[in-house]
Amino acid sequence: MKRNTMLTMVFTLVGFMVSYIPSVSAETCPVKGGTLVWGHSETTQNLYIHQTGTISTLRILQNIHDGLVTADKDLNIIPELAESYEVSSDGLTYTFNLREGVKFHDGSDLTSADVKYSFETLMDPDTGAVNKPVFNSVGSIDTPDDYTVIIKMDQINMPFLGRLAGLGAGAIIPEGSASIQGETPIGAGPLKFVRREMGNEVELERFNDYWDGPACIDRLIAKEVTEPTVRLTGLRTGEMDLINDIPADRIEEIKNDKNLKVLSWSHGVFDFVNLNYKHEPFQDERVRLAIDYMIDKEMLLQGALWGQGKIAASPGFVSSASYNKNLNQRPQDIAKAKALLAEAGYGPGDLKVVFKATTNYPYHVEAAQILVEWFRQAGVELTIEQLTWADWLSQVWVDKDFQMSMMNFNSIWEEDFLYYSLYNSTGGFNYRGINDTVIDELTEKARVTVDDGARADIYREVQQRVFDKVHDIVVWHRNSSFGTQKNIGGLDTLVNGDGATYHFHRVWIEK
Amino acid sequence: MAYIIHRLFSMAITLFLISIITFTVTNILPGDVAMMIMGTQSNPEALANLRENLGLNDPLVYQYSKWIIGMLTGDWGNSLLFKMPIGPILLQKMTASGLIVLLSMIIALALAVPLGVWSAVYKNKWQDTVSSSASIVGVSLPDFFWGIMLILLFARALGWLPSSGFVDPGEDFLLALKHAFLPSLALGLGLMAHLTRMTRATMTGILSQEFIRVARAKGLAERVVVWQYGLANAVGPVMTVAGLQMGYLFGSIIVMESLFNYTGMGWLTYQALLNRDIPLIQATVFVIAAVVMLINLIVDLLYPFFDPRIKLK
Amino acid sequence: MAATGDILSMNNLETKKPVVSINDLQVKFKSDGETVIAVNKISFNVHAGETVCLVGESGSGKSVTSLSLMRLVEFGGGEITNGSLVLERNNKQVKNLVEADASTMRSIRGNEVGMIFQEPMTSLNPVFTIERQLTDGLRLHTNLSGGETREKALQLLKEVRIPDPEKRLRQYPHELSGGMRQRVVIAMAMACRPRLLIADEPTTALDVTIQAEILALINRLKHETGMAVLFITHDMAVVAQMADRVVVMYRGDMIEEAPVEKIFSEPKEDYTKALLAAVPQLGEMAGTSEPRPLDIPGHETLQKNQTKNLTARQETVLEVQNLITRFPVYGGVFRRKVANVHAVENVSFSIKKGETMALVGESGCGKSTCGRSILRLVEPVSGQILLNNQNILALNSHELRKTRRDMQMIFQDPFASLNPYMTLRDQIAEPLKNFGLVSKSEIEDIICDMLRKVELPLGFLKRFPHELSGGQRQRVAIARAIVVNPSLVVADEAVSALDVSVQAQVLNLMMALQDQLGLSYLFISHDMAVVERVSHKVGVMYLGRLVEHGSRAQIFENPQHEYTKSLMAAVPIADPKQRNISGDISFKPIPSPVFPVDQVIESPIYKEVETGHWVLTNK
Amino acid sequence: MKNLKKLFNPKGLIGSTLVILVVLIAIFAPLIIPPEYATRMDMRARLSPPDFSHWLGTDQLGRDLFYRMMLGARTSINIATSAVLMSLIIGLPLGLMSGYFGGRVDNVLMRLVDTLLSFPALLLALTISAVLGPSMQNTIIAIGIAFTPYLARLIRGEALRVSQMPYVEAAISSGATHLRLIIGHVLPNIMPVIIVQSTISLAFAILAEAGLSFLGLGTQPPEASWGLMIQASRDYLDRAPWTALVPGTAVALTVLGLNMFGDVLRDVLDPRSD
Repeated sequence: MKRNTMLTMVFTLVGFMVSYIPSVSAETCPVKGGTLVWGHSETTQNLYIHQTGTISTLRILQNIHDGLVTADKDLNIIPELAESYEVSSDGLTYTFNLREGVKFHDGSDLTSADVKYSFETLMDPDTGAVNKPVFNSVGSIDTPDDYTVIIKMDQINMPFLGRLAGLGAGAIIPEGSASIQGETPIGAGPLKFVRREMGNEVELERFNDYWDGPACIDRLIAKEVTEPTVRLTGLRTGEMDLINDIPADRIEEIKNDKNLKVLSWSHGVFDFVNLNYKHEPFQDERVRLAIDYMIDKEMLLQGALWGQGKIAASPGFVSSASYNKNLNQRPQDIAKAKALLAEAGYGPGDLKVVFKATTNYPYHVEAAQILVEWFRQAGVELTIEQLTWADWLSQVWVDKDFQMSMMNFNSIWEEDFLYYSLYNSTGGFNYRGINDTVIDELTEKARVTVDDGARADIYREVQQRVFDKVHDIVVWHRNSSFGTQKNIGGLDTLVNGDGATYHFHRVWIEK
Repeated sequence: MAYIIHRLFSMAITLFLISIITFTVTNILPGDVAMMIMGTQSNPEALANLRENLGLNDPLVYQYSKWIIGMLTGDWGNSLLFKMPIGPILLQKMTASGLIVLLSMIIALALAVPLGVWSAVYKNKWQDTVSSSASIVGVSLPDFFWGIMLILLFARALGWLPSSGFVDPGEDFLLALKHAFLPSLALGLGLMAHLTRMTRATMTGILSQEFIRVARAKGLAERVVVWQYGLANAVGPVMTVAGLQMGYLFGSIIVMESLFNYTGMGWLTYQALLNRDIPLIQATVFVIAAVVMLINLIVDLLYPFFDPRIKLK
Repeated sequence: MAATGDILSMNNLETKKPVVSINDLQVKFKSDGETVIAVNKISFNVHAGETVCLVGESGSGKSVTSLSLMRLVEFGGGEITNGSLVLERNNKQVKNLVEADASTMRSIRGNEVGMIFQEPMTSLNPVFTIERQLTDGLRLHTNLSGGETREKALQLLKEVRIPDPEKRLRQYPHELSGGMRQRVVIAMAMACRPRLLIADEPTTALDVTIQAEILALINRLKHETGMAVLFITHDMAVVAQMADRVVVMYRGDMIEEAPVEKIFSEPKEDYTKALLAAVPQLGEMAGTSEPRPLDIPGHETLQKNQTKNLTARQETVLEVQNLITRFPVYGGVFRRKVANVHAVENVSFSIKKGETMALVGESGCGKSTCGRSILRLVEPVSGQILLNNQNILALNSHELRKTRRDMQMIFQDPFASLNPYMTLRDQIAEPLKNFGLVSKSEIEDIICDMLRKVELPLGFLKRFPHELSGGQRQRVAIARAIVVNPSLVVADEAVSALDVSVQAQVLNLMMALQDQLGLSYLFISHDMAVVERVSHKVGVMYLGRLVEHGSRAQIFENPQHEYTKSLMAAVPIADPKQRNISGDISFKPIPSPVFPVDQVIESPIYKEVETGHWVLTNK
Repeated sequence: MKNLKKLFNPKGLIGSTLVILVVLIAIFAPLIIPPEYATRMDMRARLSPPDFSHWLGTDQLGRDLFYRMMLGARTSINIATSAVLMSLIIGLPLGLMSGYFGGRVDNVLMRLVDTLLSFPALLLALTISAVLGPSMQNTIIAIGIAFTPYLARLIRGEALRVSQMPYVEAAISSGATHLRLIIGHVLPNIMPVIIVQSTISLAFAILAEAGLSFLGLGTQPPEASWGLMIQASRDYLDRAPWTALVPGTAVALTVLGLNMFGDVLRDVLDPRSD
């Protein structure tokens, strides 16, 4: 493979790769040391990064593990444990050159054997790895020497590198450590796992031999506090240095508190209202359109999230090149909705819809309650069924037994992962039963389109199609937030490009 | 001795029934364990694999015997949610909950016994009215309402005590007590009200008995008559009721621990239920039922120490 | 000896100051805002060495009077509103207890005035040892050391003649029999050598032999210490045995006060007369063969038509043969049957039409179980019961239900034997409806007729049981039993819970009904005097066995079995001239009727000592 | 009955007044107040404290807490009553049979009941409602089943006690059939206990409904129920305590009324107490 071919293929990526390394290395810690107490909004579960499917656990694990490649703030793919990589012109061979002198927390050196081990256990069906599909086209993994890994694909799969950079898919664990990862994860990341008191707190400490320079803080204690008001109290009393997920209605309050500061961003999480195609009335485009017209997205955002977000018509990351900026949400128009329903044969009171909302996202329940009012005005009777997360997953996600629902996705920035999974008729996340041949063709085509610009165009087209056909009603990109004490620095490095996971490497505490 | 063996034997049968009920109920729980493990980022192939690996496709009887043999041999399996052996988790969470259950029982008894006795001594006088009214109000308030009030008062308004969290008593006992105090107090107040009513009723009965008159006729002071002659007879019944209330306490901690973010058995059970972590649900439900039963057995076996009339036959 | 002692103390009466003097006592109770005067204008004295009996029926205020003396009445919600209670204290000073403060009262209670209560089963604290309960009074009132109080406690137990006193000190009350417990209570009351002993119905709950023991003990202690005794009782026979002087009370008022002989020989007040008339006296039926109604002043004595009964009493109504009823005792790891309570053991007897057969014995002897076994309210183990020649034990449940019409029961507790949620009309009508005996239109007539028969006003029909007095309830129970014209009525302690005057009325009613209807009674009772009065035939039960049975005259005038004799000897006679309670009496305690499963029980062998008079000869 | 006057002592008066008030509200509030008042939102008046336009303030969606409380009464009372009725329908025959007939059936039933009693009621209700899924009907079933063993045990004990009373033996002697004994004698005599216990169970059922809703497994929004209102208030406790205090007080007063009423009823229904 010739180097310049690669450059044309992944031009933008290489450019950032070069600029990335010095920028981080140049950065030093203004203050070193201290224990950072983080009020974490969720409970960590299985700590084996390749098995865990929840963002909450990844937020911790992303600090313990580094991947072969990663994504920067603007979602460009950059090397991490790999010093550089090359993709062959046919898109079938990936060569990674590993960084030398990288150490795992147990003191061992990172070699190509560890990479091979990590990926092969990941691909083993018995592992039950969530990211196994990322490796679906991988034919073989070769390690010609200690610092070179060659991955050969059976067929072209352009999203491979992007997927490898997200959700811990490319995380490398020491050879033979799979069995202990669940309880005592070991990686090559900036923080080292110390202990977990289940349901209570996780403690990490600085890994002094980290390849990119040791972290600023000595210790990170992530207290698992699911009750938002309790987290808030912890922050107020100084018991906690920073907390994520400030209750939406309290952000203004924290902003006005002179001892505290707020970090908030609106990329990473989008919410959409789902209509099930298996439910007969929703097969009619006019009904779907009518429902879109019933919803005042800005009002819904105010009601459910106290305005903490930005209304948007596309699920894509605004920062990504493929984002379709031309889409505008339909305004609320009850009269039009009524007319559309009448046209579809549903007079007032004819349509009765059950809305399954999960208590895992209380604001979905709030949103549903607001929808009930608008639907009533449009002559549709909406009833709510609250489901626990487990019930929602099994009923809506697996059994597709629902009429209407609402969901949010976070951190899915890789376009194939996002659009193919959600909208291709065979997509893994297509629980609405969307079957649109145009979208199927577009998403398949994107997989083998080598040119970035062309791929971005295709995905913009997909977004347009979803909007036109009202396959889903995307409502907003939700704000995520951190509340911190005034003396916490380096916050600009805290949130990863996916908008959902955090990196505490360069966060520091002023004395 | 034969009695104790008989009780243990009968306990074994009850435990067996408890295990069957637990197993049956958890197996008809809707929701897919494999799905829960993988979350939204899963795929059908991996799911099928996982189901097979978890033994979810085995016949129920086989699953049950595997489970019960595991429970008996100390292999309680792994939590699907936390990917950790269940035994140590339960031990840790049981300690945490044990602390608030015990503390709330102590608070409840320390308040209820004097109040109940006071009430019985001054039956139908204003002292009784005050104490009876307080206890009926106490019984009537939902315990999480107590919890909310206590959080508002002690944690928010006064800032004296932490409103949430759990600290391992092994690490810092005083801090652990501080964290356990509010949930215990909230639980204890509801329980206290119940026990006060019970103590009052028992003491009223005892104080109208002839031996109390005899004690007075001996010239003993009221203090001795009530607090020694009377109370010694109330210990048994009050302990029995307190034992029976353990069931109520272990139910209430589910709400209370969730409210106070106190990660004990109640929290664990709730998490397990929400996440359909079947092995964990089975273990927690089984352990709670077994512990409740065991506590009552212990109270029964201790009864002869409070009341020499009761012989264990 | 006792008689002379009494005369001695009587002689001293005029010269000595009374130990306690009650003047114009009035006590009020408040409940639900209403004030009730419990006793009013009570005045009497008790002298040293004298026993004053306070006698009256329930509600007469006799217990309130005694409790007032200890100022214990206040703990029950009472208040002394008038009068004085003057006690001569140990230091010879005189103190009006009504004005005494709490600490003075505490120094008097248990020290200068001791008290014994009715229920030995409940008057000891079940969770403290005997030693603790005996010594805490001593520690309070004396300045003895720990060792000395223990010595003193031991000495007290010896004084009240408790066997194994060292062992008893370590025991708990439930490990002692009723009689022993009452002795302990007496020892407690006597601990500080009180000047006055108040005994509030101390023997009412006890069996007759134990009653005799306790009464004798109290008498002995009185003579030994010369204390004054205020003895409260409802039982005229006990009064006759114990009293020097008698105070009769009725509904809170003092009716009459006189020396005991005078009360019995020439009562002044009508109430006293009625009370005495209503008490059957053991031995007064000597020489007669038929039951005789009690004399109730104001009621005409019912005349019995003897000839009619004699002819009627030919056919056998009930024949009981070798009846055995046992209750299993479970134990061990697997709750197997480890022993049996032998409640009824090989009992045989028969009752003829119009006849009353009485079963007597002390508590636990199996007399009630025997009666209930005959009605199959408990299932016997074996035996034969022939009611009108029909084998009751062979009936299936359907036939049994039909046959129950012929055998009815009257229970001891009239409060519990009537369904509190049914009107009297429904209670009496129930058997008629259940057996489908009569048409609906006839029911009302029959019920009215029944009510007349049991001498209740017709207006009672719509009432509920709680609106009736005990005697009235028992009349309803009788009406319910006889409304179906049964051949046999089992009356299980049917009058034991009633006051004597009411008891007399109910007994007379039962006898009158027997005359009218030709009923056969199985009359189960612990009261020998009542049995003597009402029965034709008597069986004495002991440990589940019939130890002796025969005609009333044979049993009462010529008792043969040891147990029958001791039972007779223990019964107090309602005549102060025949005092049989004196010195130290000690009867053999009744052994346990619990036997291992494999215990071999010998069949009873009876000897016929005279015609129809059978005595058990083996154990 | 003479006892009736006990209903008019202070405790009886407070208790019955509260109970009657709540029942009246449960029946008439939905007839007087348009049901949409409970769900009508006002985004400009979210979490507003009590004032003239909203007597008891508003919740996080600007819904009037006074109307929600009034209209929520029916939901809470409905669930509690149905659940207690259900546990009675199952528990009464079981307890009666077990206590009356005794023997093997009694042994087996009571062993089962004892086993069920080892499970804390709330845990049982929680598990059942997790099995059945959340809905008002399933909440009723869950609470109903969870309460059944308690009721069955109590009724069994009472039936056993009453069947040994002399008046039952007298009725046997009077030729009464089993049916007549159970219906005519045992049942009427355990009725007071059942009524009193049902009153107190009602109180517990209201608490249980609140507890289940608090954990998100009870009534479904936007339906107003007191438990659900308390649950919704959790996140706004320190900012808007009235959101918790309003439904909390409603629950407390209802339960208080039921408890006091039950206490007094116990005295009133006891024929021996006068």
